[in-house]
Amino acid sequence: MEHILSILIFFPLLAGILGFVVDKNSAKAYGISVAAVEFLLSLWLWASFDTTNAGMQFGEFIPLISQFGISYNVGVDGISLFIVIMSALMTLLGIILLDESKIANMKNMIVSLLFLEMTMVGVFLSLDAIIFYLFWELSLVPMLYIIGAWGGPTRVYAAVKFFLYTFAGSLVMLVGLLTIAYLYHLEAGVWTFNLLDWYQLDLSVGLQFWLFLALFAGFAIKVPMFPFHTWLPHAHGQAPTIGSVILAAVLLKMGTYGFVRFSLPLFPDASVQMIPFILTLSVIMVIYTAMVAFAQKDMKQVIAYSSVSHMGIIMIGVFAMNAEGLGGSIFLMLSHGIVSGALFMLVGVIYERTGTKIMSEFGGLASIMPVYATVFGIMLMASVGLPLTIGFVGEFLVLLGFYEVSPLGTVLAGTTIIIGSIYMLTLFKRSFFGPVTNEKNRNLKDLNARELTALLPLVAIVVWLGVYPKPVLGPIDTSVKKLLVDMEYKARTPEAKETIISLQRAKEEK
Amino acid sequence: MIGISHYLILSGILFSIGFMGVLRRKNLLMLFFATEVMLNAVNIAFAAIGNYYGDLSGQMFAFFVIAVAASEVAVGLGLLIVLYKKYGSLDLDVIATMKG
Amino acid sequence: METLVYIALFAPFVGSLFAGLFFARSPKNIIVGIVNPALIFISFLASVALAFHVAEYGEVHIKMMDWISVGNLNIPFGFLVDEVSVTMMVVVTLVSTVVHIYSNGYMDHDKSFNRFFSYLSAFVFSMMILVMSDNFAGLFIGWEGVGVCSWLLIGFWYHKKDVTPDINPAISPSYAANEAFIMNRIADLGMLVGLFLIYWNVGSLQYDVVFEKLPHLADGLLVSIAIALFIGAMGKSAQFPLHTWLTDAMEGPTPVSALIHAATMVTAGVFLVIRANPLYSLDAVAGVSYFIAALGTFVAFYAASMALVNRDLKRIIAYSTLSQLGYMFAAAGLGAYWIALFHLAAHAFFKALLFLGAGNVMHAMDDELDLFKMGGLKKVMRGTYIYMGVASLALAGIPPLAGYFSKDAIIETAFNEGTYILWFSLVFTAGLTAFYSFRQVFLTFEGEERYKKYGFHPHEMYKYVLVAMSPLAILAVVAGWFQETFHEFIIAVLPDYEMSHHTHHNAWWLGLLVLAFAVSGIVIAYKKYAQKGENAFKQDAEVENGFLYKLLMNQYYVPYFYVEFIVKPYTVISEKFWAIDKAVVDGTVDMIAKVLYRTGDKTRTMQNGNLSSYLNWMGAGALLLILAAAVSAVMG
Amino acid sequence: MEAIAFYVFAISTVILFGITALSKNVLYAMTSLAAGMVMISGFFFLLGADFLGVVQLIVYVGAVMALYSFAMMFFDATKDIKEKHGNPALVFLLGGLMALVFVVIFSAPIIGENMEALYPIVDGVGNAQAVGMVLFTKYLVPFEVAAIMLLVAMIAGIILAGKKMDKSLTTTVIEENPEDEILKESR
Repeated sequence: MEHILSILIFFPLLAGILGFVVDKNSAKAYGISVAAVEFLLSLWLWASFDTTNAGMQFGEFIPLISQFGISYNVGVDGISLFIVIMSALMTLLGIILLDESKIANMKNMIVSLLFLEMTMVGVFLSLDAIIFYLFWELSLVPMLYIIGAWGGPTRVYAAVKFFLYTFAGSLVMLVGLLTIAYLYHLEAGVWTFNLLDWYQLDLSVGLQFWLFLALFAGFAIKVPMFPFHTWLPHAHGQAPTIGSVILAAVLLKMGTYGFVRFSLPLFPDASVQMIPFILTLSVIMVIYTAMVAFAQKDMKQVIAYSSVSHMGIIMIGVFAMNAEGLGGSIFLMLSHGIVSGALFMLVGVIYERTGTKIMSEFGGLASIMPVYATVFGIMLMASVGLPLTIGFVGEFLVLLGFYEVSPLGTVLAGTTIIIGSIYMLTLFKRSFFGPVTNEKNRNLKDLNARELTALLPLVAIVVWLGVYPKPVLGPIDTSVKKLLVDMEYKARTPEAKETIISLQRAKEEK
Repeated sequence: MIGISHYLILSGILFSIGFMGVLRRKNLLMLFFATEVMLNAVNIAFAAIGNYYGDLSGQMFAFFVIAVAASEVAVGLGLLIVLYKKYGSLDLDVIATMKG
Repeated sequence: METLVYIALFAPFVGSLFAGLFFARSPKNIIVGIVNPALIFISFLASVALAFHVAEYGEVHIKMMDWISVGNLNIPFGFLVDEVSVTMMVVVTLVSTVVHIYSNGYMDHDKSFNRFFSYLSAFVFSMMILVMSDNFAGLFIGWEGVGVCSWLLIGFWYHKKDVTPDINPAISPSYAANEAFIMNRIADLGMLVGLFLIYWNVGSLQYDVVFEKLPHLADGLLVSIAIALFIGAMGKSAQFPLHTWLTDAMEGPTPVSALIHAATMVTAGVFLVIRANPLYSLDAVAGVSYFIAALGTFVAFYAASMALVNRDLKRIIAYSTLSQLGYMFAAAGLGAYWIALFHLAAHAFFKALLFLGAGNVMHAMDDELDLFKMGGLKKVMRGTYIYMGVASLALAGIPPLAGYFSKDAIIETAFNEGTYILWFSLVFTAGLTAFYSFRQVFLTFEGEERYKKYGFHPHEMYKYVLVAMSPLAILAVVAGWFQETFHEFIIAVLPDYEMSHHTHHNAWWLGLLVLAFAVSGIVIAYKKYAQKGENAFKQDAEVENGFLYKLLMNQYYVPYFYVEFIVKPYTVISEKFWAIDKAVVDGTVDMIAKVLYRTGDKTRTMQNGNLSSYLNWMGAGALLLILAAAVSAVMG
Repeated sequence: MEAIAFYVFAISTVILFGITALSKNVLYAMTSLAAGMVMISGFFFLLGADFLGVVQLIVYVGAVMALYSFAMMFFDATKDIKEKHGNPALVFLLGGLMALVFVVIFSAPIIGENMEALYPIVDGVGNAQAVGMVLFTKYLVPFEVAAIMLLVAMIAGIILAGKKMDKSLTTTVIEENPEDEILKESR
């Protein structure tokens, strides 16, 4: 299995193309089996992954346009490994959750999802800027289609907004990437888009600043950071359940992953310089969007805004500049993917039953659908960061790591554990507690086998990784430490060297 | 002494007259007249500059401009006749069919 | 010994899973009602065994596995069983066992019987983690775990609907649950900050490492850590100003109030301060420690004053819990950690007993809590009367019951430290305590049988429940006799605290003074509330309209203040933010799109199909180009 | 001498072309255009471009004007044409502005002094001869292309104008709906 990464990327594509000829009625079964194979492949990748090796593994390199140094170049390290696995998992569970009677034209849905999976895996595995950009942009297309074809009443508006907004940002990012290649050409005399080569590039602080901003435009809109977040509630509000799940679980992570993969190692000085800026935006993101989430009437919008709020914590972790914060933030990406994905699934479940997501239509669901309420409660607790659930580990580490950078900022961002619980508990109380206010809801059925199949694995993961996160944290930690060492080595300004705490320095201090 | 500037300025003024005609004319035939004025104005400029530099290229260009103008008139008039047959008028306001 | 530790820790967890996984959806199952208490009892036995082991051989320290390990951070699941934690373990498991058995009777008719046991056992498990962990992160796990269980249990009767605060100050169980959780989270943030400070300055969260390195840290840092940790303690132990959730938490089933909101969880804050005694006894943080003592004293008085007028059976006990927590903090803040822990244990016994007694009354009175609708219940509920009377005597500090020894020691400590204001406040509060405890007891059991007017048919609790309560009653009586034994046992880990010679000298009249206050409190209560006939207690409208009465009845308007100045503004600001989000943030984005659309719309008229206007536009464009050419020629 | 000729020609061309641009009557406009063309040829003679002047006379005044006059026969030339002018001030402003810009530009001193002639005018060689030399050597291909173009234009003109010549355009009232057939079909 030398070409495991290529297989991971292109197997869904091939399967998706083949999916066109699959019989309509067996489309879902086909989708499940393909996604399952993909998921197993990703697990196989994990199994054969060398956890002590911090560098890129399973690398593949095929020159495509050699005069411009564009090549098909993929590799995986501890940072991307688990995001890939999570993408495969969430796609699989999302497909399992699809209700054949509710989704018109299931075949198209399956094909779109498989294409989407290809692009997602591609983004996280590619080590060539052009290939990365290619997958990055391609991922918009299936999502646009999913929202536009199966969405709610104003789906076209939401889909177009999602597409144009993120597309506009990534164009700026493309300019930034091309500029880096040009600068590399100036310096080294050869064209290359190989990320690992770029890491060697020594840029002046001023250039770093502007290039950081260019890439920021692309990544920040994807994350989405305040004030670029407004496409998200629309997209989530209109997207079908599966769209929201993938969007929240994986697509948003592309932004933060971009920061980790590109911004940090390429522009260490600018990254350190930008900490106050990022911190301000992130704190606003955390507090402001959490309060907006509290004001929502629609269950799904609460979770959409909570996503933004949590992404703020992830952003803070990315810029913590130490292994604790950065590792925690990557772990939080996974946990947020799983938890918010599960929450969107849960909202989808109730929406399928009642046709509404407005909280005031519910009330007292806990007594009608106890299992549903239990699963929702577990995910809620994971979302507010209860210890021994997956949500705590990342959040704790991020806040812990960032405390070294800015105590005040950490306290402000730490309010997430308060206001996060405010909107989540309010949501839970409004929908699940109290007497049954809506007579229509009295005969709602509890989770059925299909839904349980999709949700129980997530519950298991939430608990497992909350109690024993080591198998995941270990490889992340190894790669993160290497990243920090590289960053510190590359940093030019003394203050950047001061802020970036690589393990080496920590050891020296001891 | 009449220098090149005189010719060029005259050419510019004539061109502007033609330009003005193009702007204000609504009748297609009159528009053609205006364009002829502009073409001639340019021809003067070509000839004048050619003379100034002692170069034949200016005259050559003017020559070809005349040739083009001639063919333009031939085809253009043919088109005008067709249009007139169709609409009974050559007024641009009348024959405009596309509504923005 | 490891096995014993694991048995003590995981038996409740097994119970929780047992009840939760296998019986969650089935109706009441008596197997759950037997197995769960049995498992907790096993845990209790293991704890007792461990206590003997610890007394004999010293602490047991084991590491189960790594939990989080990133960068330099390494947090294991490690468990430390020493004198302090084993004391807590015994107290927790003992009270839990009784409460579990009691719940069999109390929750008899509840359709969510199994769920209740699942939650209750989960709580015990979390509490065990809290007390047994060998590091701050593990403590935090338990800390949050008990928070969640408390949330689940306060909101156990989630199906009740929200009512206005005039009818029920807690609004609804689910509302009270959320309030408790959120308020605790505020404090948890402080605690987290404390953990971060410790980690970045010490490099570890293990108790032993931290306490060893603490003295080498800068003073300012130590103060910050002490404050941050105490903020955490304030939330869990419901100290002012984070106290309002505790009384609202009485919405939960009474066994829950007994276990969580009296005996165990709320003492976690005290436990934290005791656990972190190497920090709080440093000279650098003397100011913080004194603040803790002062705040404790203030809360003791403050809560007692509110208990004076309240009519709600459970709320009065809740206030008294608050008040007693204040006593514990006063002791801990003054450096008498072992006394604080002793009072914690003694208090757990008699307060749980008091609550369970109240539960019996509720059970008898169809969940009626208004004291003014009771009275004269002693005829039908003799057993409960005795229990509650004993518990109240203990609470009031009447010798030779438990409360006398523990509370007296605290008051003596205050005297010994020369903090006479605190001392007098505590003495006075002791008088108030005696008064309100017996006001409650007398209003319930003595005097006119007012309940008849309201058509209640009270009946005594099941026999086995009363029997099950007896260990608590016995301990409420005898616990104080073991003060010296406990002292010797505990000073192995906690700093010893001895009264000075001067205090010893004055001990006899100090004790008498406290006793005098307590007895007079009881006597007044008897005079006022226990009479029959023409002296019988009547509501006095004049008193009830008085300023003081209203102030106390409305909890000094603190909840009102929170609602008006925090909850409502938060809601309003949230709504405003949402409006801003739609109008401004999203509006800007849409504006860009709209500008583009409008520009297209407006310029569309250019494409009107009229050649003449095209020519005009072209002419204008040509002119612009020529101008540009001219300008560039001039410029360049 | 040259100056007098220049100013005479200049003033007359400006006036004549002005009439062309502003007159309401097609006939006047065309006549003044033809006269203006003649005057233009005067400039060519003044500039020593004899051949071009002759071509101007023959092609413009002769051929093109003849074409226009023939074409005019199809239309009603005697009537004054009515044109709606949306914004005459703007038109004059634009035209005036353009004239101004040109005047300013062209009255500026010329910088390209050191430009070298590609096809210098050799003294002693007649203009027509010189033109012929260049035209049939360097510009042979464009010349032939121009010839073909003229041929094409001629054919096109005949075809376009010659269809349905039997129908009078001016005297009969058009009964058909004056809308494009194609447009109709496409609806």
